[in-house]
Amino acid sequence: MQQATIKDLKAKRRALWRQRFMENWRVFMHNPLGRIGISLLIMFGLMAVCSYIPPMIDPMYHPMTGVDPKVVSSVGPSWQHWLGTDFMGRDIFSQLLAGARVAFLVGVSAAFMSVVLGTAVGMTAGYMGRFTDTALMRLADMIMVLPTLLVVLMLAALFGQLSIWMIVLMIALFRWPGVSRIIRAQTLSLKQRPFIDAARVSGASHLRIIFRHIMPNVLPLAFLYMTFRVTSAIVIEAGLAFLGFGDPGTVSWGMMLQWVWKTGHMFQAPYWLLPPGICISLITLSFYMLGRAMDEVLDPRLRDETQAG
Amino acid sequence: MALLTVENLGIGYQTAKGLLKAVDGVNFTLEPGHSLGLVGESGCGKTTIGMALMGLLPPNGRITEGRIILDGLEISAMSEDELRKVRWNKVSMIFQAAMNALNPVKRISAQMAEAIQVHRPEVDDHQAMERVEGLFNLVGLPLERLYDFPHQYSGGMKQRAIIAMALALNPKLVIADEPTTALDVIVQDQILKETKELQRQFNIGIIFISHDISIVADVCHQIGVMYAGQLVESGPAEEVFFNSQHPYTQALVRSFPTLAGPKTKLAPIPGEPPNLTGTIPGCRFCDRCPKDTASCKLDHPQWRQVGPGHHVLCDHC
Amino acid sequence: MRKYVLKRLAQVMVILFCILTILFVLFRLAPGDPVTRMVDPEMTPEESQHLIEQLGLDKPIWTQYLIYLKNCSTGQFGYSIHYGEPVAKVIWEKLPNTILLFTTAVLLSAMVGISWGKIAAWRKGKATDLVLTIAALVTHTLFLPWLALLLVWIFAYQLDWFPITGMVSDEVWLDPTAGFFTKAADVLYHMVLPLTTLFLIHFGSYLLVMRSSMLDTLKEDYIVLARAKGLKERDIRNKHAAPNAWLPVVTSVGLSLAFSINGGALTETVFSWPGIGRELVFAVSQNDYPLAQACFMLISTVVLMSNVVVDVLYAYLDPRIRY
Amino acid sequence: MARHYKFACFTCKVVAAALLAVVLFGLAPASQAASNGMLKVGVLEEPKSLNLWLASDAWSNRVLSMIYQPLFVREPKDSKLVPWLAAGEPVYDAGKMTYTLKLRPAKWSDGTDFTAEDVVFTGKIIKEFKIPRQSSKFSFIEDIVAVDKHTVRFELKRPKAIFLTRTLTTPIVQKKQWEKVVAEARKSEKPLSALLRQAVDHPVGTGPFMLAQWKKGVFVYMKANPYFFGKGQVIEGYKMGPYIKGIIFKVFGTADAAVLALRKGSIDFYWNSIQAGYLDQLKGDSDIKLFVSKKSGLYYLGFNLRKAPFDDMALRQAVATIIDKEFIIKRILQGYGEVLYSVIPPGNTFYYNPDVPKYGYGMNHDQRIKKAYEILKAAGYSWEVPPVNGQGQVQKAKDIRLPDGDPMKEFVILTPPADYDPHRAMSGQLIQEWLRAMGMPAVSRPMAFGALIQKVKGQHDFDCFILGYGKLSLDPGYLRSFFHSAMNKANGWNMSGYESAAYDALATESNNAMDLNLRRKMIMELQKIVMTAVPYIPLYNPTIIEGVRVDRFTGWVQMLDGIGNIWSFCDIKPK
Amino acid sequence: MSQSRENKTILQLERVSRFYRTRGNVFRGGGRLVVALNEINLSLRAGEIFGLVGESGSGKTTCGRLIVRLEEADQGCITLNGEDITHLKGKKLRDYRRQVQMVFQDPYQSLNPQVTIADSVAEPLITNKVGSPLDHMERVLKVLNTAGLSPAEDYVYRFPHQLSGGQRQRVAIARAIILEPSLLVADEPTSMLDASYSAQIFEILQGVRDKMGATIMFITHSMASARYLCDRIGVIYRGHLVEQGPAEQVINAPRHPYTKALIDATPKFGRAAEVPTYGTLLAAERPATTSAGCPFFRRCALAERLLCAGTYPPWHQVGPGQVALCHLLEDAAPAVNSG
Repeated sequence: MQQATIKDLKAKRRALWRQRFMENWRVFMHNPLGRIGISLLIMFGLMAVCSYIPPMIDPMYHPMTGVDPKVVSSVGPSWQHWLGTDFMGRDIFSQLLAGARVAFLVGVSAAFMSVVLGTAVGMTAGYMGRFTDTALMRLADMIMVLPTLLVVLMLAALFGQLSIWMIVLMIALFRWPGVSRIIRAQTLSLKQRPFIDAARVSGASHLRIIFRHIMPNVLPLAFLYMTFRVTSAIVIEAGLAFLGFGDPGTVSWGMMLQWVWKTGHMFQAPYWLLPPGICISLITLSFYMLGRAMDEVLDPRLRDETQAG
Repeated sequence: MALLTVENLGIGYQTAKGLLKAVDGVNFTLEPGHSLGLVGESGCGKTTIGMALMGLLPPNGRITEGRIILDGLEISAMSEDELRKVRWNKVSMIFQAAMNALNPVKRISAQMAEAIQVHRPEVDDHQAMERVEGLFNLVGLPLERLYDFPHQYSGGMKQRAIIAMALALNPKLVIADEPTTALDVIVQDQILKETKELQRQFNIGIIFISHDISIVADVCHQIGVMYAGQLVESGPAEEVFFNSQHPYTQALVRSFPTLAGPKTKLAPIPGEPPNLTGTIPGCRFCDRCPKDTASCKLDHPQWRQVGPGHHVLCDHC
Repeated sequence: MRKYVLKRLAQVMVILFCILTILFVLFRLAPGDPVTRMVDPEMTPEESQHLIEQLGLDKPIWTQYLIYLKNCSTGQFGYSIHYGEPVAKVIWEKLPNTILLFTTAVLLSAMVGISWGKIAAWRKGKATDLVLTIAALVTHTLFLPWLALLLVWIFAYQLDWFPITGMVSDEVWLDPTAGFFTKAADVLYHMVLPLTTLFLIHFGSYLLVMRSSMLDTLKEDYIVLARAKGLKERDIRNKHAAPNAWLPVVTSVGLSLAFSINGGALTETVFSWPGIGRELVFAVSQNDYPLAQACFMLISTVVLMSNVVVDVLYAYLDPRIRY
Repeated sequence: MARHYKFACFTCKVVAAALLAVVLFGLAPASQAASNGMLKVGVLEEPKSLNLWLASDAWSNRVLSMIYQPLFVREPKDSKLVPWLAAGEPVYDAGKMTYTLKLRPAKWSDGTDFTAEDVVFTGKIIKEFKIPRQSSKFSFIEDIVAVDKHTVRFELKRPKAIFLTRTLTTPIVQKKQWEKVVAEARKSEKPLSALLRQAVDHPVGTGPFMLAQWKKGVFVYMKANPYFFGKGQVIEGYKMGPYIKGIIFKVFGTADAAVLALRKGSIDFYWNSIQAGYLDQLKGDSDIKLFVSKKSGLYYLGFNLRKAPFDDMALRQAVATIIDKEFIIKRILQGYGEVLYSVIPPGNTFYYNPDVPKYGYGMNHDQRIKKAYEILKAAGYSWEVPPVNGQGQVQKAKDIRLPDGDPMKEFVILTPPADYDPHRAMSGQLIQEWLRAMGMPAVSRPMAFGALIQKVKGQHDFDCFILGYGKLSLDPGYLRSFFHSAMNKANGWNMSGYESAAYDALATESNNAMDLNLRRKMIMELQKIVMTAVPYIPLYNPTIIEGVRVDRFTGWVQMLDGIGNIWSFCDIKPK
Repeated sequence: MSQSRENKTILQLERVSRFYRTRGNVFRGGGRLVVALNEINLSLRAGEIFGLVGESGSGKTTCGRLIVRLEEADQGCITLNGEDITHLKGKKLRDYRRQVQMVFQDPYQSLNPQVTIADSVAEPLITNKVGSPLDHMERVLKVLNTAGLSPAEDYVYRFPHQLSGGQRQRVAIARAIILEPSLLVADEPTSMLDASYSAQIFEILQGVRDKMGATIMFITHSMASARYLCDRIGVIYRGHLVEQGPAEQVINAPRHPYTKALIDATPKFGRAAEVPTYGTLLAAERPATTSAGCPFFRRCALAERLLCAGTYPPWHQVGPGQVALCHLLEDAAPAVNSG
């Protein structure tokens, strides 16, 4: 074949993927939820990036160790402290920024881990079937009935304060069964689909079928579930910190709420009570919206609605 | 007076890519007790017409032009409330996918009785059940299966139940939308025979929608061939088959294998139907037409009469 | 059916046994025992040792495990180290409170969520749908303890409509003239805020699940048939769409129960509602093994059993499903 | 199917309607009549048990101290011991080593007489069952004899200072109530655990109040005890009541709710130290009066003397110099606390030694660093970048090296987690920063309490830790426990591993000294020794801030550890 | 056409049976054994198109899946060119599959929606390690052209959902023939398509046979399609092969009552008068007496109770190359209403 044709085909291939992406992006952005979600996430992302700035300006803005030498108790917003200070004179705004960083760290890494684990388990169980399936799914059932927050809380209390990475790991370890159930169901239904038979007839090995045929079909779903897992990971971490079992060396929004609650400032310091709660709620909301908008991208049924019936 | 008159009917769907003209300028009439078969590929607008006759277009679809007059009532201008009274009472429908058209969590008899009681509030439960039993007998369903759930029926039984349901209120017109697509040959044959028999018995007008020309040919008095939203040829069944004029009809007839007659070479229709979004100048079939000329691409073809009651939308036949 | 139920129950037993064992191992692996944490300079090492022996914490791990299994199988779960009372007794005192709050909240939010989800799906794309969906999304993603604190701040503190925390007021319970209804009313009065919190958090998820399930159902052919039959829109919605749509919701209620319990524990903690969730948090922080284990087992059992119940219920409700 | 759905909908609607009705009904104001003349006390947690022998926690003590009474109590002014159930000072027979004690005529709350038998019984079961926290107070007692109905004689094996301060302050239980229980417990395989597991639903005591009703998780209602021995009598100048009908302990899960309840008037007294954050609001409220009281508390940084680097006294002294205790108090305690320089808090006026080495006293940050630098340099430490440069200016130090030239390995300051005690957790953070300024690789790590204790007390596997005692006994007997080499063992109280023969001898002697003044001298000396070697750096002692409403009751009695004491409850009167 | 080719048998099925066990039912207890195929004997000659006709559930799809080894036979053996392939495994199985390919019924489901047309079609090349990637593209384009998708360059980089049903089925055929197999199993390739597309598919299949010399097993429920496409026809009823013979013969002179019933039921397309009707099917099924009898007994209008219900019918040679499984062939009623 001539080089030109090959080049042409390569260009076509690229165009195909670009078109596919643009199409999805268009559907995604067409959804108001998707637009709101993305803009909120960009805002939180900026906050997380900006969290490195305050300690550089002045050590007194360090979210954990910095204190304003002139302030000895919680004061309201001022020019120097945009959101006021906490009970020992630390800047609430820089804590809020640092909280965004922790939320992303916890949310994304825990979700990623649990989704990878869940997808692997789900695909294995669904594809292998029989005993493997039963064993893995019973395990999933078992973990599924455990209320994650309480389990992690118990572990935190038993094994000493958990570091933030341990918390992330724990959340990941206890949040995979939901994903794996969905992925398993999807794998089972994919396994019945004739294109898998077609691949087998073409001589594809099991590995090839799993990675080449099943995985591309479950990955979007796994990705979708990741956004939902992000929200649950953030909420669990925040809940843990709120109950006082978080990583004490980390400033998370849940930790801020714990401080305002435990030091008894909730009735007198709305400038301290409101921001972390709003942030937790908004970041969960934005990931949730992202997920729902993505759901629409992934679900052709929803997409076709606007087209001829 | 004609049972049903469809005048210059146009139906559009609002889509993300603009208005999709699913049906464009369709005219036909149906006499009481007659049957009309609408044939065409999927997406040619035949189901849309069926839904429009029931006043059941999806939310993004609307009648853009023309009128539908059923038994002296203008369906196309009715409010939802008026339509509700007409539906099933005057015009009922046999659905394409019988397995999905029955509510899976309600008993068959209840679903049939419901159709009766909605329109005849004076009928009490007992009378309704009597009527349902009568219908079961009519379509040859065993009475002991009266209280089953849909999933306990076989495909043919479900289709029969749907037919029985369609006849529940003695409508003047029944729209049968691909009633046998998912069925086996033998069951399909039985259902078709029964449909024909019931039509004769109750003098019902039937609009029979199918992509399978061989089925329509067996059942209907008249045939309308649809292509890309337009009716391209219509007339008595025999005429349309043995004396088809439109190139599309000809191709369609030739592309079907039959048991009877000489074993001729099939002639596949090349290409794909056009995209209906936006305006299409000229004849819609010209891309696939063997007789296509330069003018076909530019000018809209005109309706011509080619035989008794036999019309065709083509400038070259 | 009976065979299926029995099989599921057997599975539940096996899972419970596993959880039981894992709990035991975890609590034994953890550093520090309940006696060590009694840091009272008046307590001498000899006394600690004596106490450890008396509590049976010095026995070989297998013996402890067997005793533990025996205690669990009798449903007694041994003695709480903190309260010095049988664990079963401690739990029975708190359980009704949790059941009252949690069940009411789940039922209420499921009811409202399902009926509003039905309406939202029915009016898809209209203002009603938009308002309901956004309300559901927002309340569903609110951070629970924060919402609870906020409600306390606004309704108990600023407006002073409701008590701040607790479950009953002593005034009522010490009043000899107060009858049953007065007392019940008092409890419900205290329940308003925690109930609102749980309700706000939960109804959104039910609404969203019901809405999408309903939207799926509305695409089915039998809905078109119902419409073709000339049924009133209201009847189509209530008699044809809703009964099919709420089936998957039933399952999702069962599956989300474990996650709801997290919220239950947080709510109980913030509102000082004397229930199992709060007790568990407390027992965990006190290293009170037997109590924490029992609370945990109880929660797991409840979740497992409600999943079985939901599955059986599903099979019972949906004529298509037969095991 | 639709039927099920309809039924479910219907059920839900009925439930909702019922709920709504009852809620509206419940909004009607509750009756206030029943609670007139009752003192309402807010507490954070409910008592864990009413079994005196199990209940060691502060919240149980608040209730039980109203019921079970000791022979002697501390009076409010100078915290001296005064006879309570005892009729007078004990009479000591040095030859036989016996103490003879007369008892007051008193009655138990069930109306039976309080007799010497009860005292004997209490002492004996403590000895027999080795009841935790109590048995050490009786281990040196040979026998307790009821001489007559109102006279009891303690026969000691050897002299022991804590006899007067601790043994005689043990609460006395009723023989009648406990006899059966004890007999049963004896029979069981594990007598102590059987005894501790005994549910005591109606404790019978001699105190001013008796239990009337306990609604778990909600409130504890105590009625005035009509048989209270002190009623109408004058003890230490206080005319005893109680003048109130009863006390209701209301359980609030969180401090903010309790403080709010105080402000709204639903409690009269919040029996817990109020955090500084609330004070601004409370100060502005004319119905509320705040009492700021000293406390017998000790919060300290402890070292592990068993291993490097803190086996070096110079290093410990340098650390003590660097730590700015004033800063901790100002910031973390927000001014409500006092700086500690000795292991005995100043509130314990009799034993407190104000004349111990005060490291870094009165210095500012730079001075502290310079001083610490001097100490360390003298001891042979070196730096990559020293904290003080050639010009004598303070700079950020880097990489301290031990006298043998090895770099100092990273060490961990263990603290309880922030939820347990934010003050200690944050102090750890501050200290970490200060030490890092000296180039020391310090890491502050909060750790769950159980794990922390296990590491520090059980395994001795740590570098430094911050712990504290909120309610340290006024008897300084703990000095021996904390630093005697005999206690340097797993689960022993000498967590630092401090060992000094001189100290051991003096501490033991002081604990056996029956002469108060002599003992005081020895205790002073002991403090000096400890503070020179600094195994512990005492940090701070918080003050107790308590709030009461002034609109219903007056007559609170303030003493060490606040106004929540038996004198207050016997003395307050309704307005 | 079959006469023009050598009459070598390429594929042989000998007494092949396949059972399914229904899943246990909580209400009724354990699973039942359902016979999908009952001792099928079949042989395909090289280069012919063999039509397997039957209703859904008759076992015709199972038969196809057994041949390509998507399922395993419970009994009997299948040979390809004399080699027993019933229990092949591993590399031998893969080698076997280079010779035997399948086209599936539903083109909407038989292409992976996440894989481009090029990759789908090239998959057999990749899995069998044939040629270089550059070579692959060339062959893909060529085979797509063969399957009637031209210009092929326009189709290779698309996803299945961007194609119409007919185009997808052509892609599926292209994938099946890219390895130039000697046997192609086409499982109702037109039943999911609009009737107007079938002719295209038939044309391609014929082309595959004519140009590549492949043998095709064409599975269908439509007698008309079989008549048009096939050299020989086998009629299968509930797992039993009941009649087999040259296509024209079976359709013009069916001998088994079931074959006749199928022909009765096929729409006659406006030419009803030209085709005889046989009326061999009962209106309602009769209750079964024993399980040993003729499989068609319950629906056969002609059946003799004693004979047909009691014994399994023998094969009868009823014409040149035509056999039928029926007791009543000697005295079969003559066709009624023959025109």
